[in-house]
Amino acid sequence: MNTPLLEARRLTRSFPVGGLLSRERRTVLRDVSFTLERGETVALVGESGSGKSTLARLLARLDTPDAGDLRLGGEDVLARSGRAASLAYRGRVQMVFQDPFASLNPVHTVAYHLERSLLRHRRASGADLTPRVHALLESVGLTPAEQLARRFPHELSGGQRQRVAVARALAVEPEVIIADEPTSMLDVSTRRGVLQLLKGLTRERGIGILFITHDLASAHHLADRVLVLYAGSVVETGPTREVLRTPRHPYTRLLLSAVPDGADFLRTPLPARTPAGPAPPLGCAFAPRCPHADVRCHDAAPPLHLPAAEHLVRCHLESSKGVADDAAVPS
Amino acid sequence: MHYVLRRLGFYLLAAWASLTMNFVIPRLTPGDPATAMFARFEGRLSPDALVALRAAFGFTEAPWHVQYLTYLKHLLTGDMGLSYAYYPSPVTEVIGTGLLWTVGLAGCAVVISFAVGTTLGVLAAWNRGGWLDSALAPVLAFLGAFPYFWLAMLALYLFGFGLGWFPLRHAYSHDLEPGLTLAFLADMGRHAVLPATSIVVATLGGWMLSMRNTMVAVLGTDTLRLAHAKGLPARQVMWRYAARNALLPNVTGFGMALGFVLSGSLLTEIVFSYPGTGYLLILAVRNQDYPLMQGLFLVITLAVLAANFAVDLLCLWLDPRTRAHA
Amino acid sequence: MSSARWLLPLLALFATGGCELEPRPRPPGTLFVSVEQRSAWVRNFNPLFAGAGSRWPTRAGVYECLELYTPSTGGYQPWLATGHTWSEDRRTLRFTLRDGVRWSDGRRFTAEDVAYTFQLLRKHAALDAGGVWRFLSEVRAEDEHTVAFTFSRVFIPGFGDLAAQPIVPRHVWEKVGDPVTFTNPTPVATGPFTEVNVFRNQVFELGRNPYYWQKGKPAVRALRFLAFPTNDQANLALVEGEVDWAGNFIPAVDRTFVSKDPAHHARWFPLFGSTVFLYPNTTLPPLDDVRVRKALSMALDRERLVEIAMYGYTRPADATGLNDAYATWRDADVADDAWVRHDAKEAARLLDEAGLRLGADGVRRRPDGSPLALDIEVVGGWSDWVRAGQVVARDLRKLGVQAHLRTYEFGAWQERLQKGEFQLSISWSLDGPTPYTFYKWMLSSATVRPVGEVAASNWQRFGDPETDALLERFEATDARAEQQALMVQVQRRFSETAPAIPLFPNPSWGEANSKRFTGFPTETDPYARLSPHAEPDSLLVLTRLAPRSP
Amino acid sequence: MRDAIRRLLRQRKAAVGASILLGFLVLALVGPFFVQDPTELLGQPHQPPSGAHLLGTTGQGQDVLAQTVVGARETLAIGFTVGALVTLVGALVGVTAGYLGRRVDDALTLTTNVFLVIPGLPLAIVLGAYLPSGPLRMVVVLTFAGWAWNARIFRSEALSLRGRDFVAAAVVAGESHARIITRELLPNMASLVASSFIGNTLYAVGAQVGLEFLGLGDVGAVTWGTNLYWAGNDAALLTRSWWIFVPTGLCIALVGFSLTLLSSAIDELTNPALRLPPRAPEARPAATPVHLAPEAGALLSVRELSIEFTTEGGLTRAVDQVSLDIAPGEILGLAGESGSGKSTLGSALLRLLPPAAAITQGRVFFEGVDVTALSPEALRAFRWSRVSMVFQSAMSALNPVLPLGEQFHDTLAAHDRTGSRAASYARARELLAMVGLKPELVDAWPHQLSGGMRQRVGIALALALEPRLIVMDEPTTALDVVVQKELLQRVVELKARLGFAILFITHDLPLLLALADRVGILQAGKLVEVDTAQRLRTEARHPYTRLLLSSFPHLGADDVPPPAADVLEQATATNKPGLAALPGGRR
Repeated sequence: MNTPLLEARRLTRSFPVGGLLSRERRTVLRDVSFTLERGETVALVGESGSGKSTLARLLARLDTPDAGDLRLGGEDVLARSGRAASLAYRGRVQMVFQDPFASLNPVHTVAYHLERSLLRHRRASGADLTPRVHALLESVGLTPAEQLARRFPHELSGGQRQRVAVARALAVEPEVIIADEPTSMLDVSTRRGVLQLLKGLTRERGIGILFITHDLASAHHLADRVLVLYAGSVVETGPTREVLRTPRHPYTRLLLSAVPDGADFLRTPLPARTPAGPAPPLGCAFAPRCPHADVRCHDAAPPLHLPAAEHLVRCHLESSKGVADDAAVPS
Repeated sequence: MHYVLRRLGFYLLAAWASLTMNFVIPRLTPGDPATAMFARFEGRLSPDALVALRAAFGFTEAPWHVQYLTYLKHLLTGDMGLSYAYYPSPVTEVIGTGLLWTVGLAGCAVVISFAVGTTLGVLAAWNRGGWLDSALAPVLAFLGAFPYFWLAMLALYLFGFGLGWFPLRHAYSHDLEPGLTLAFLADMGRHAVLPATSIVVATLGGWMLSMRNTMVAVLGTDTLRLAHAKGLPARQVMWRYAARNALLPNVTGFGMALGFVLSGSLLTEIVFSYPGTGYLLILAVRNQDYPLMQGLFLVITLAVLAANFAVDLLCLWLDPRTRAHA
Repeated sequence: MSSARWLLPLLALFATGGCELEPRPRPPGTLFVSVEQRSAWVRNFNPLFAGAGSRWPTRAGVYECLELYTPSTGGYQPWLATGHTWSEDRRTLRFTLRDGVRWSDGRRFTAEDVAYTFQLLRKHAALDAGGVWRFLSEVRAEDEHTVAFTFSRVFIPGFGDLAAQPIVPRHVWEKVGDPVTFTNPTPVATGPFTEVNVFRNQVFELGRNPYYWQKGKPAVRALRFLAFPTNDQANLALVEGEVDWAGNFIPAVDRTFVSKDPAHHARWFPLFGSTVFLYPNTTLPPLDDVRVRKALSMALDRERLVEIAMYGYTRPADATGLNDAYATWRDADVADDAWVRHDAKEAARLLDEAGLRLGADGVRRRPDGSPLALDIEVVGGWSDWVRAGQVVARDLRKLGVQAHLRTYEFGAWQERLQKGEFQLSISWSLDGPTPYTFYKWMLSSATVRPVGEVAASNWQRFGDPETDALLERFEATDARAEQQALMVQVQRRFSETAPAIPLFPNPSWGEANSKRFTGFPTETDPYARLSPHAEPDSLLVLTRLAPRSP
Repeated sequence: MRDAIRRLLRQRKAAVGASILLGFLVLALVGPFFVQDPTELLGQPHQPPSGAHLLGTTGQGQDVLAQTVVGARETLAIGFTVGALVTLVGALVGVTAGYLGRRVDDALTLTTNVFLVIPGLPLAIVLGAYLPSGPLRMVVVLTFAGWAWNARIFRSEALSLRGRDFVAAAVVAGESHARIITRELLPNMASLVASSFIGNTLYAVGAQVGLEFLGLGDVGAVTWGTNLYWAGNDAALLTRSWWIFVPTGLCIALVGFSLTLLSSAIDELTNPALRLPPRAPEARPAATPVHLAPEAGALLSVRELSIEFTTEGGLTRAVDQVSLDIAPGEILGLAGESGSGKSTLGSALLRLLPPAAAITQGRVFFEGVDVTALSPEALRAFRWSRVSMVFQSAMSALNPVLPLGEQFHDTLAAHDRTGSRAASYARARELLAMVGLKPELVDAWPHQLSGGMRQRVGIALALALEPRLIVMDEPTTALDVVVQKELLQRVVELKARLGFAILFITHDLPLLLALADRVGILQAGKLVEVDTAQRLRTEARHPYTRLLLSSFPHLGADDVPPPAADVLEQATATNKPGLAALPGGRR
């Protein structure tokens, strides 16, 4: 088996809560593992507060996990530190941020943003620079490039800005792009264009994309595989169609039922309870909302199960069906 | 309660740090108080007195850390030592002559300035472009640009010296027995008018402007849109919805200002011969009266810290959001 | 807002002129005095510790001394003592005490009280401001009215210190734990005013001593003191007529104060204050050269200086450096020496002679070619001296010296002065009943300290062995003629060596308003100095003043 | 940057402030060559203004005019130097603390806070005693005593900028810390630097003058502060020589005033909300008179409604001749992108337009009453009792400083629907229960609720007066899908029970199609299509509607194919005014 392009193993991150003297910490990510292959799009789905953005920041090396491994092409990224190592990593892994109104510096031109990435990673220099900037802009569908390059962010529309952000990521010719809800702040009519642009990248350039979203429909549209994150843990993962057609985890089912689609959307009840009390410290985080929760769910953390090929679910209910062998699952 | 304790912890730490600074800074200054004291007699004292003075002031050549520990120990027991300039009166007694008056004068002036300025700010923001906003605000800004001791001088010159409407100096008339009598209180008020007014006039514009600006920001929020949409009466929207929310930053500034005025009013006090701590501080510095200086610093610092703590508590009461961290 | 509204019309109103502040009703017979400038009063009537901030007139008004000296008459007058005698060998001094003196608590004043007071000084060095126990060996009450001081060496000038010592009651001070830190809130004393009627932070009042030994005195019912933190406020109160007697520096006093009510407002600024000097650091070349010192002195236009810095209240200093208190000691010939007179040409000549020649750029250079730059140091807050320093710097610059005025906070300035870490500094000098004290401070080798060590006197660090011998002879004689002759020689030495550059004698500030009280000393009736600061003259004034009959 | 300065100078405040300041700068630079020597004793002391001495003489006989003019030089020099230094030190400490965070931040912040509580003036006085005299001392002392406040401001600015994505983006791009601070953070603080510099200069001039007045400066120098010091010393009061201290005081005030004006102009530049909003346009009669009358039986009739904003570039039409009707109990959806005018239209029903906007044409009839013609008091009574509203941001729309019960009480009391506070609270509990919240929450504060709960409170509040119509302006946009569905189900249920009508505004077309009876599509202020949800889903006619429909990926079925190229062109050809920048326009 090939080494995956990007592999995360049991990433865990917690943050201190309270003041200087407090030792209390809140765990935001717990044992998150996944892989990303060349030319593949993996969607990371979850509601706000599920740890999506923290994971994105970890992968973009904006933050460091408390525990776990991060491998890029089989190489342990976290083991190497220092500026050079981080620069090398950034040359291969890039990120597109959620809010294009915030991710471009208002005082710099479009060209400046792209030139910096090109220069910093020695992808172009001197006379080569301007043509490369223009080419990049054209490659993300921003024409006329000469004119747009001179503009400041506030002179662009949201969709255009997000394309600039994508172009900036592309400037370093990365192998992986982490896209953190790239369309949620955009006008609806431009969203599709940006999604199409990302889709094209995987196809044409073989870039692996980690697509972070709260929108299952977008994930469905774009991703090959999907990871469902709940309260910092991956509760279900598998090929997008498989997971969305036959969701196994109650939370995935809940998410799916809430997507507005079809006229009877409001008539179907939500498969969830009103949460009664906080999540049990040892058991399943979803237990308070789960309509099927029983004693096990409150006492022990559910293991990952493999109900079908490449389809993993973290749920006691599934494990009791005994479809697959626990030991076979890397966790 | 956790929040309150945490703030208290910070203030204790800040108090300790400023006390330490109070210890260090005076000792960095050259010269010693005995010679300073000696010099005040301008030649009417023999040089031999210097030796005697040194002995009387009990100068120790003890290492700094020993002096420091002694200093802290004394402070903890409320013993600030004897003033050099008013030797041998205890520092506490010397500070006692002025503290209440400064707190009274500066405190009243700041409270009045804050209350009036904030109210004006609310009204100015509510009636954007009205005469309050477009005419009074610049006038107050202009008045605020004057050094307040200069305003004090002018007020003294015009209303005290020129017109004779108000007393020129002091906190009360010398022939009145201080007490809670109507005559004395009226007299005290008359004496406070000019100094307090000069502080108020100089600071009013600042409060008004900052309140106006916060208020304008609040006016643009959805909270206000909702309040209007609900059909609430205008006065209620203005005070209960807009002003209440805009007040918080100003209240924080108020805590700062209370502390500032306790020391900053000294110029006004000097102009009006008001028996406050301000002049004492200048006197202490000129005479290198370390104990008095430290005592005043201690009192001023503690007052500032206490004021800030009080403001923290006030914010806690005003803004339920801070209570979330409590 | 309200203030803003009435401020502007009033500005206009002011232009047409205002009315006077109506004075508050005053208790009759109460004398309002302004001496100390404080923002608030702190209760302290300790007469012994000179360093203490005791309220005026603790040392000469509440308490009294044995004999009074005032330079305005130039002699001593008996007070608690009716007289004194020296023993044959000049080693014992006996004071005869006045009969019938009582403490303000009714107890009798005796020789025991005097002896006890001096024992306290012996026991607590801090109280011995005059250093009497450096020449005394014993003090004894020989009988109820006789105190004998035994000297360890012949030291005639010591009489002044003994006579001026305020005497405290033994029966009270015996019970005091530490007389140095004792604030003596309710004084028991022999003086005219001993009863503290009122004491508040802004005002205090002293009432008459019920047992005062001068019958029918004092005529003033009480003394009242208001707290004025600044000169400005004190002067205002004086001009308004609130204060009857003050000792303030008042700018343009004749116009601002006297002319307001010429019949009653009076000021008398006799030049009895210590002489102000420009001290050169004589350990530094070229200031070690007497020609240079004299040249700097001759560069100064003192007439102009006193006009600018002192409003013409004083005169230029003469070559003796003595103030008018020593008028009888001054030698007219010496005083007339040329080196204190403005003569730019001669100054330039002297500098040329000393090798400090004028460069092409108008700056004088030292023999090694470096420009002659001198810093004049002065305390930033002392405005009259700052003005003086400005004039001095300007005059020196005209001579080609790169003179700069540097202002320091008092402490820094003082330390530099005392340690000898300055070039030129403006400061005062020391006075006593005779010029002995003054010249000892100026010229005595005994007072010279090495640079870096704190010197309480002789900041210029100049010792003259010839003068040392003259001073030693002076200490041993009480014959006025001999003293006079010795002092003339000392004056000559001073003028020859020019250890420091005298600028002007300081006036002794005194203002009085005789609207309610009569009997203030004046130039024509100089029974005492008018300045209330002047101790013990205040005793003379306080016992002479009387309320005008209504 | 140059653009910003140009905009700054266009402001009257800035222009006045800058010219006063410039005047004084010129005076300080050139003036001293034209006046007499300020230290020379030229005339008699205490002389009032005359031909020889235009501003009179001091107590020493110096020329007051010369002293005032020459005094400007050092005062302003020290003022600007200290202003710059304090800004620099404050910015360095603050940005370092804010950007590096953690331990460095803890240590620097603590130091800063300690310096903040130590009274500055005494600190300056004591410090001044230690240093040798001269202008340098003043600079050092004032800088030392004044930097902390700036460090605090710069720290919070750095903190907020550090959290911005463009900093993270720069990190991801591989930029170094130094470059991020200098090229990414600092340029964004330009206006803060400028206003701090001006504020600090103001502080420096004031503090310097104060210290010098106390005699703690270099009294040998000629500055405004020492002028006042000498005025006090030379008995200006006693001699009634007002001319000695009045000119200097006026100069200080004018400089201070000009600085205040400049700083407030900069504030207004960076925070447009502080500027006086432009005047709303006047209503105009329609170009072609049309008969404006309500539809019979309709709850709400909007007729030919146009709403215009006054912007810098002139009038902009946000809603363009829109007519629509809502029947009792109906849910009308209004879909459109940001800037399409949908929120403006919703607000107009309650006449809740921002100050710069106004209804310029058309009418809104509610139950036959012309809402656009209501008097202020009638309007107040009309609001909420007939039409209420749910905002997108219930999180920020609730008053954070009042418990929920109070906010219900205010609403009920404003319309005389309650007898007492207790009655209001009882009704509030009832309403909370109605939207599925615990009645005890009546005593809670908004911050104690989650977003979904707050939105439910918003709905409960909207129901308080049992209105006939509720305008819901993107009420679920900020919510997670699960919460959104829970909420909408509750709304539909309540509607069925209480029979109110809903105008539901959103950009989420699929949601609208599932929820609404009829849906209107707004594009650039124009209502391009209105039809039943059912019909729109399958046979939308307008190309823009089709473009919108195709923009949403679908879960179950295959995605709707994008419209053909020519249709697309037609859809986007409609001129889209730059409304995104308008106040009230959402992105």
